[in-house]
Amino acid sequence: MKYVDAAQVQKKMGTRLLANKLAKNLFFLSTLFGLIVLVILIYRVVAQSIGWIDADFIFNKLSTDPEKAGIMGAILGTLWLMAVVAPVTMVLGVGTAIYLEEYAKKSRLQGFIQTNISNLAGVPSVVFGILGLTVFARALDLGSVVLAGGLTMALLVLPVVVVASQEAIRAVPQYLREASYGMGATKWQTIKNIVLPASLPGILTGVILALSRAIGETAPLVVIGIPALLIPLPDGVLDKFTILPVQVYYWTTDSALVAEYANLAAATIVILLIVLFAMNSVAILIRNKFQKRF
Amino acid sequence: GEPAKGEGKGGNEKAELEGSVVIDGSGTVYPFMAKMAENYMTNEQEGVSVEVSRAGTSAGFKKFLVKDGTDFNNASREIKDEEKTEAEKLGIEAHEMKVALDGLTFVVNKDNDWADDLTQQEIVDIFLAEKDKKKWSDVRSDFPDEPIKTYGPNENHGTYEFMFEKILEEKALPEKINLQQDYSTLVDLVSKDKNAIAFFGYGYYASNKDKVNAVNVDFGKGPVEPKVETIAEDGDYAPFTRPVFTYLNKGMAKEKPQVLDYAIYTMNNSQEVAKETGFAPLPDEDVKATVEALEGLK
Amino acid sequence: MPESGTGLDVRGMIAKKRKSASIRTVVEKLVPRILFGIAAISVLTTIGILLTLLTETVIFFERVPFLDFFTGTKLKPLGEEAVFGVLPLLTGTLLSSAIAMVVAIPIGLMTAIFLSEYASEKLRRTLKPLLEILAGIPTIVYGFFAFTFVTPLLRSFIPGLEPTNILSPGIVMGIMIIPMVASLSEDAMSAVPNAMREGALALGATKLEVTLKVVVPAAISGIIASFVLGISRAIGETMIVAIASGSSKNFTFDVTQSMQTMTAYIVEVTGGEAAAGTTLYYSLYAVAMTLFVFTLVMNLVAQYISRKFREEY
Amino acid sequence: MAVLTMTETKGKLAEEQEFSQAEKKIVYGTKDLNLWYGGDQALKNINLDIYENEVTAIIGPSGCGKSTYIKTLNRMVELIPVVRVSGEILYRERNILDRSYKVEDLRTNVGMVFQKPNPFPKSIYENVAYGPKIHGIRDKKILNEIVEKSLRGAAIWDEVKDRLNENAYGLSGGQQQRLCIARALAIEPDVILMDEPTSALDPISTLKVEELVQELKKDISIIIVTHNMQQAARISDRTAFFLNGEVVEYTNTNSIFSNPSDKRTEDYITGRFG
Amino acid sequence: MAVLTMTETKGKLAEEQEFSQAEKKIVYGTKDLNLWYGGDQALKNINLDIYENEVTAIIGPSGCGKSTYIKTLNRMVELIPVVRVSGEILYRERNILDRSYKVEDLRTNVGMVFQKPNPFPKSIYENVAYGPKIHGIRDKKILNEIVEKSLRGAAIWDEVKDRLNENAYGLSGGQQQRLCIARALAIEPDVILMDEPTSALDPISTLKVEELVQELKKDISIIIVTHNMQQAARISDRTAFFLNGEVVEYTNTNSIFSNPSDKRTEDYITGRFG
Ligand SMILES: Nc1ncnc2c1ncn2[C@@H]1O[C@H](COP(=O)(O)OP(=O)(O)OP(=O)(O)O)[C@@H](O)[C@H]1O
Ligand SMILES: Nc1ncnc2c1ncn2[C@@H]1O[C@H](COP(=O)(O)OP(=O)(O)OP(=O)(O)O)[C@@H](O)[C@H]1O
Ligand SMILES: [Mg+2]
Ligand SMILES: [Mg+2]
Repeated sequence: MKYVDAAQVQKKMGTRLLANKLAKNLFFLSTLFGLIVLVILIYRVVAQSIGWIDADFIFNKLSTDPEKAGIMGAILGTLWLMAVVAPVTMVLGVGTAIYLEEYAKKSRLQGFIQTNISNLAGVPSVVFGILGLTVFARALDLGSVVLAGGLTMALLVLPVVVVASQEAIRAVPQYLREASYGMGATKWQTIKNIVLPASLPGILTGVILALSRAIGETAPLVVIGIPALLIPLPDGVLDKFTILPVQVYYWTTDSALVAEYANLAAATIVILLIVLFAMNSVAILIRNKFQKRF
Repeated sequence: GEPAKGEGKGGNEKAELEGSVVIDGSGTVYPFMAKMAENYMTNEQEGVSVEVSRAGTSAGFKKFLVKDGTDFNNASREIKDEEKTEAEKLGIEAHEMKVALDGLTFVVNKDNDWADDLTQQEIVDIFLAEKDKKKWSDVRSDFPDEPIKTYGPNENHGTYEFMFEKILEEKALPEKINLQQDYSTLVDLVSKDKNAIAFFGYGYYASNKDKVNAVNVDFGKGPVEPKVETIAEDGDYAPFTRPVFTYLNKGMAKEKPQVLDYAIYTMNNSQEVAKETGFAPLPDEDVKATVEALEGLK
Repeated sequence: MPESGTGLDVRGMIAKKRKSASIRTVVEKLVPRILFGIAAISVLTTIGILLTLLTETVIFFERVPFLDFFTGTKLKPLGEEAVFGVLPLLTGTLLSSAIAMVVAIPIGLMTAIFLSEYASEKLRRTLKPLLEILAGIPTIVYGFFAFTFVTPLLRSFIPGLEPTNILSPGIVMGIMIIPMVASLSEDAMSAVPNAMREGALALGATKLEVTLKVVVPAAISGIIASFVLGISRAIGETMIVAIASGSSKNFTFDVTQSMQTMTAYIVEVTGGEAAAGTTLYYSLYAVAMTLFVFTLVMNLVAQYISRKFREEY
Repeated sequence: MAVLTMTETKGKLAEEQEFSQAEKKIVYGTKDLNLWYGGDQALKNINLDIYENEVTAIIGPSGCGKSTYIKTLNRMVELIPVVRVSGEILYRERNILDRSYKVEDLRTNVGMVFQKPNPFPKSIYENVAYGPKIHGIRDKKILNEIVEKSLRGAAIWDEVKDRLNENAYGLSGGQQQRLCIARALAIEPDVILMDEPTSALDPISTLKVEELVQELKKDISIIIVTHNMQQAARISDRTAFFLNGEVVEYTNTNSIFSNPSDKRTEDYITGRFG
Repeated sequence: MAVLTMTETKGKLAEEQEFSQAEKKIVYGTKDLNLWYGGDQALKNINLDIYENEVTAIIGPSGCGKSTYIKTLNRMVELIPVVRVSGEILYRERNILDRSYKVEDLRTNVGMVFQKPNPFPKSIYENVAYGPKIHGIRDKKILNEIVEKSLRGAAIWDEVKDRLNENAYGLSGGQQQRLCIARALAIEPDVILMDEPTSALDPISTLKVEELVQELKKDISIIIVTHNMQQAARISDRTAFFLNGEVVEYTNTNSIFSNPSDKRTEDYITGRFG
């Protein structure tokens, strides 16, 4: 006895294929939506910044005069901030990842730390700002300097590096470890000589992404009280500093006093986006280059 | 070397100073102080580095009231008792310097052709009324029958505190007033809304005269236009005038000649810079008295 | 042993080295401890956040009764009769997050489906990084985008819309979260073994049927987890709402109105005029604590869901 | 040398077919089929006819193109973007490689069972009902009947009838594989393709599936890929030996194992490589 | 030609073993070895002696415990956290399952070659130099000599000598596997364990590895797991047949294939299952 009626199936086929086609277009449009917004957003910012980005703008110090004002301070501040965030998150992130993946594997402790890291990733950045303000700026009496901001940001982006490093370490095939152990290598020798070199691209990708997150964050630094202002160019981690998004924030705020500040803010956004694109491209390049290696 | 004599504007023959002056505090005072600092570094003492930041009045006091804290704290309000107590505990003498005057200015849309002037009471009523209940026609019958939209800076700002404490006499603003963190937003909002009325410091109006109109206020003796001349402590706009300050750490002034020099420079140039940055200048005798007091610190 | 012409005796050399290799043993013991110390820092950070918030929150609740805070519909932090009710901030936060998710969930999920099921490998490789850019744009940029572009645009459809309101930042927040939802959902869907797709295709199913009836159900926990994480992100987002929703401490459910979120309140108060020691100052910590607990619960829920999902196949 | 063997094979095949052709209908005709993965050719000039109600086994060492070939029969290879195909595959006399041929139609008629059991993460019932449902059968009663019939057809009904609503992943590997067969049977296919269906199974499950295959061929045609020559010998009517993407030998199973005509076939069968 | 040589070797071996048992030294003695993965017992009461300078083959169907057993011989199983072991494994008369036995020492003496070639993602040179380096040999000249000698020993020197600094992943599968053997040889092991070393290789590479194994046994002992019975027959001196975690039969290779004493062995060898 036949239950499946071929004619019936045939009749329905047209509708089903049509539904599939329509859905495909809908899904595609959804994907486009985000991209269209991206284009509008960038177009608006770029249009507003036209005529304001030049060498002076990049190399000058801050000034109350919009014609003379430049963002060298914010650029240097951003670089100094990275100089703190990069090594600190790298050491903490990779160290934590190795511990979790290679030493504490499947233990209770691992579960606990892992949960903790996932939670930390979800803690709002303003709350990190409060931590930084209370612990680094006040309790450790660092003030609103690069080190305080950098340590705060390092903790903020730590989960990104930990998770990326864990993934990279996990992606190192077990057979490479076995091969190393099989030669009589100790655990640390195996990690140092085999696991870390092999997972380095993944780790670097994570670090770059973490850095680009750090230099785009405004809220925690505003909470810590990072001055965006008339200060000497920073030349060390104990100097006061500002970074690009904070500069954007204050310039926009002050545009009620001096209308041209809004254009400066747009110009700063463009520079910031260029930096972020560059960093993301590097991350993507690394990822693509080393993706299929084993 | 010998600390410079506060000769004022043209002290060319002064000894060269170096070192730094660190200033933090109110965002309201920031434009004034930033301009001042820039002028000082270009025209007066190239060797001195003046840092101006804007953590906010209170956050600024937190940096001021610590050992080796900031040299100056800008404030859009007077120092509070809690802060005085803290200062005493630390042995910090906070020397109050009134640097300029700010006039609370009420602004309306360019297309608003009815509310050229309002009485003080009308303004208070407008801002205390529950939204949706108040229409322009409720204020005066010849005004249009349109709802009033009220805007203002949020509790974060000294301006709000001044409005709330001094003008509304601590009667709570209705919840539905639209408060903003940024002045630029306020300007933008009023410039786009025919029925809007907002308040902020005179400087923000002065910079945006092309976008919004100011309301002349009648304090009982006829409408007064808010402008640099009327926003004096004894001027016609006085009820809506408030001083803005910077607090000097006396200990620092004694220790670091450049700090005192900068303080004196600030006072001597305050009138000019105030006008440039949207504040009203202090009367001459106030400037003089403050400068004298500062000279006494040497 | 293999005798080579060169007379190498590797085993002998190794044996000799091994005897003197006590440093190696020490290193081997030391390394895990050092690494444990490093791993502990993340835990310390959490403890640090908790302690920081808790000490000041306790003082706040000595002044403002716990119940008044959580049931109060009025937040008037200044003056003699200051009232601290967190509900206005809570509604602001929940409404903006809800709006964000109304945008992010359908678009994010459909994007994920497109990328994972329909797009060619090449197209996916171009689109995904582009979307990631969307996620990487500083939120402050989105804030101004919401205020200067989206709000005016919306006002041309919704005349009653306040110039600052919770709707527009909500939508923009949603746009910002799309890549997150899309990427996590896509991960979950890509984790569904191809064998299952093949199984369904081999029965004559169309791609849509495979997606909706096999892939999405199989990846549902991962997808839901991505939603929850998106919500948590929306709750914690600061600059967009700080800029585009105004600072009115309105207790309302009308999304066309200006309101404040918990995060925006924190930024406002830390940069503001509140002197240390005032109740207003402590309220900052109470609000931050509330926010922290909120996002913590969300994250735990997300983790619970996605852990369940891992056990499925 | 090789060419000679080829010709020989062809000759033999030709003879045989002369009389079987008349009674047995061809389900699938493959003509000059070539397939490339990017630049690598995985199938070379395949010519192969599959007969109705037979079990056709495809054997050959790893990587010789067995899976590729049967995945071409239901156009599953298309899922791999780099694939290019030339030649013709006639299914019931229509060229399925033709653009206008709807794959969904094809796959409704041609079921497939994979190397690793791949039930959906749904209940046993839903697994079997999936096919009928997507094809528009909604009637609960009919569905129930289809499920039962298919599970019986796959010789697993008795083992699962009391737990139809449990998740399919609770079944053993062998049961899962038979469930997958049931799932394929539910839409009453004309052909079932099987890619090493027993390679992940224990001996007893293997036996069950083998018996099932014997049973099924009464109604449908079955093409089975296997690496296990004994299995091919046990269950198939006809066997094709693939090597490096080519069909080295294709004839009835008995003769290929007792008397391979190609040296390479012999080498493979006697375990010289693979 | 090749077949002839093979058979010759075999005949000789069989004779030899009859009386050589007495003088051949035992490298590994396994006594009552049991192993559990969590609750599942994977090895049951294994008793097996491995002799010096012999190739010992371990055969059996998938999942019977072959890999588990040889991974126990260098304690690699320990990497799996749920593993529990009882019994004794004596290597050169010392019980390696003893807590005090340093696993690094053991693995320095006992090399391992895996099913899938697993060179490190480093240069060919670095791959071979890895072992000596971790054991503290830093002298560049000595390292060079070791690398050359080991690559020669693994019969791959001529193919790679001009590209020692290229990444090992550029080699073909068969070359990679020989590189892995070279890597194991570099620390001059006493025993080499091989887990299906040719299952991922083509016939020619397989042949090369097989020849290499024959060569190596002059100096060291080799234990090789294979699923290919012909391979076991070709290259091993002694064969153990595992089934469900037990040793069903263990004797010299000739007799196990020509005259299996257990019915299950026979079934397996003749392809009745597996
Ligand atoms: N997705 C793919 N992309 C590129 N090449 C492929 C792909 N799949 C298979 N191949 C190549 O095509 C050839 C035939 O592969 P196929 O899987 O058909 O072999 P098989 O006979 O089924 O082998 P096995 O017994 O290992 O399953 C091999 O050389 C393989 O490397
Ligand atoms: N990591 C593990 N955890 C749990 N069980 C395992 C693990 N590894 C192997 N087993 C189980 O132990 C038994 C023996 O496995 P083993 O890998 O030793 O078999 P094998 O003979 O090498 O098979 P194959 O020929 O497939 O490699 C199997 O039942 C297997 O499922
Ligand atoms: Mg295959
Ligand atoms: Mg194995």
